[in-house]
Amino acid sequence: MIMLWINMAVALAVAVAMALMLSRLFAGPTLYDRVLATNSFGTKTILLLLVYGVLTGESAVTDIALLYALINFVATIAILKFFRYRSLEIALAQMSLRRAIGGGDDE
Amino acid sequence: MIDMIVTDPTLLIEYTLMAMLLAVGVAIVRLRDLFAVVMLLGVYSLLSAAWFVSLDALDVGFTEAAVGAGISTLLLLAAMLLTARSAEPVSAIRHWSAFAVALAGGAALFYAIGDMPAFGDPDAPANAYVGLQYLERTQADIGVPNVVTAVLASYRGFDTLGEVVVIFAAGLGVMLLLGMGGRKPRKDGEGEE
Amino acid sequence: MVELIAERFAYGVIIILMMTGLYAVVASANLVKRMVGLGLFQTSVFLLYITISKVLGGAPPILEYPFPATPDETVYSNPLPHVLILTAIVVGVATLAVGLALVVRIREAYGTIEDGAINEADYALDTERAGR
Amino acid sequence: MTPDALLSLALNAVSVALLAAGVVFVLAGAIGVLRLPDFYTRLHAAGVTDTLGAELIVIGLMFQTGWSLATAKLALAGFLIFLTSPTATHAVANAAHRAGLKPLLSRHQPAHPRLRAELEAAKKSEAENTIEAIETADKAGKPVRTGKGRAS
Repeated sequence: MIMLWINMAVALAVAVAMALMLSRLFAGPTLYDRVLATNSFGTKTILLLLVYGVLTGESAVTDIALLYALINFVATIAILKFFRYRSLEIALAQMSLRRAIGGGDDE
Repeated sequence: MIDMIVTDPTLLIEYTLMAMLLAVGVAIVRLRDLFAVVMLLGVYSLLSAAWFVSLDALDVGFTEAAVGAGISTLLLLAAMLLTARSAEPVSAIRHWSAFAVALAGGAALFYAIGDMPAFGDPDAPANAYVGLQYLERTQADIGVPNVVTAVLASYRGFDTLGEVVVIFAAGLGVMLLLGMGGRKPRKDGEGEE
Repeated sequence: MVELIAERFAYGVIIILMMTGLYAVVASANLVKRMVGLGLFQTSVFLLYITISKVLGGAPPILEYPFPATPDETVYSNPLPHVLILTAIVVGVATLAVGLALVVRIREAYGTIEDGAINEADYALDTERAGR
Repeated sequence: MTPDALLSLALNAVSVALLAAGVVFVLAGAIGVLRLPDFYTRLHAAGVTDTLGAELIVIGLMFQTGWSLATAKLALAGFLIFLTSPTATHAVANAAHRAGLKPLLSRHQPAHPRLRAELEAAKKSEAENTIEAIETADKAGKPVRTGKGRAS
């Protein structure tokens, strides 16, 4: 019983850390702050689920945490891939240029 | 409420998740930087997936994490990059009329809350008949331990086929709108998921 | 009264979330943000269904395997809403993809995705046609 | 007290110690991400949370589950976090660096606005020359290398 409450305390502490990450996500002045906060938030969600799985003795929850770990990583890398260029304006300009070259036949 | 928490301490985690969901929802409405809005929708999906897990809906949490937090975030991000970076501020009259609409709808729904079954009530009409039958029969009929999978793929297999048709139609629609093949491929081509 | 509120607390939170989504749909002039509001509303409806299906002290609807010979007395949560929502999530992403494809086309045709500017462009086009 | 009960007590004690250490690291990292002044410093705080804090909590949980499938799953999750989190952090840092995000150069930022203003005024005169020199070098076409030189 006491281990259950200790695990609860750990889960709540992780939830507090999640809330702190959330406030960085709200405030984050640059785009990269937000990406960092989202990635870190995902890691903490995984931790919360792992603790929850041990807390309830439900080992299937751990599977979902595993899936989160993979999705979180892939999503972060994919987001960064969109912003690979030095700035978004260049990326957009390149895209519209490509559209102007390739999209000439749709008018 | 206190005795509910003592019988089921995991409710505490649910309450923290609810608080965070509310904060994220309000932030999505307030922010005008579309990148932040899209990231916050991903976080919202992740949080609701965690809530699904704590409400015993493991499969739903699984799908919501993969589809809601993964694919929709990427789709929205691609669309945002192809269109605009930030939203323009809304006029005061529009803000207040929308607020009035939300308030009226919310008031009507809150009025209806009294008729809802209590949270976690095993005798609620929604939990009494068909769901119980599925739980009792799955072992003999299908022999798959996961009841949700059994209902989705076997009892309700044709509905799932219909769902696949809907996804196919959506992919076709996206292709027709954005024009695959004849033009250069674009980032939004992931739309056929 | 207090008990009634306490037992239905989760529904109240979900209704507030839902109305946040509705506000985002009605108030946003930006079409991408409107789609985000739609997603918010959608996820809240999923939460409502799953909240109804929860049985207090219940287990996830995954039976013991290998199946026990005696009928097990475990209380499970209701699996039926889970199935419905599983379908709804996937269909929701499909509609989101179509909506976003429409938004991208609108941006290509009008050069903007703010609905006020789109209306003005339509109006200008109509008056031009009428004048010709 | 039987040996079994003693063993489980010892395992639980180790688990609690590891969990407590992990929670301290996670909370410290979260506060760091919230409070530190610029992106590159926040990266350090996030790194602490994602590796040390997460791993300590996962190992602490493994002590509670004993020898079972759940332990193997926890180990796999810990391994994945250990593998992916530093990679993701590196990717974010690399993207920010290549995008030309400048690290904060002043050594210390006082929290109080008046002190900060004084420090800014004092530093401005001496720092102006070097920053301008670097920015002209930036515009000359070698942004990545000068950025790296300044960060280290």
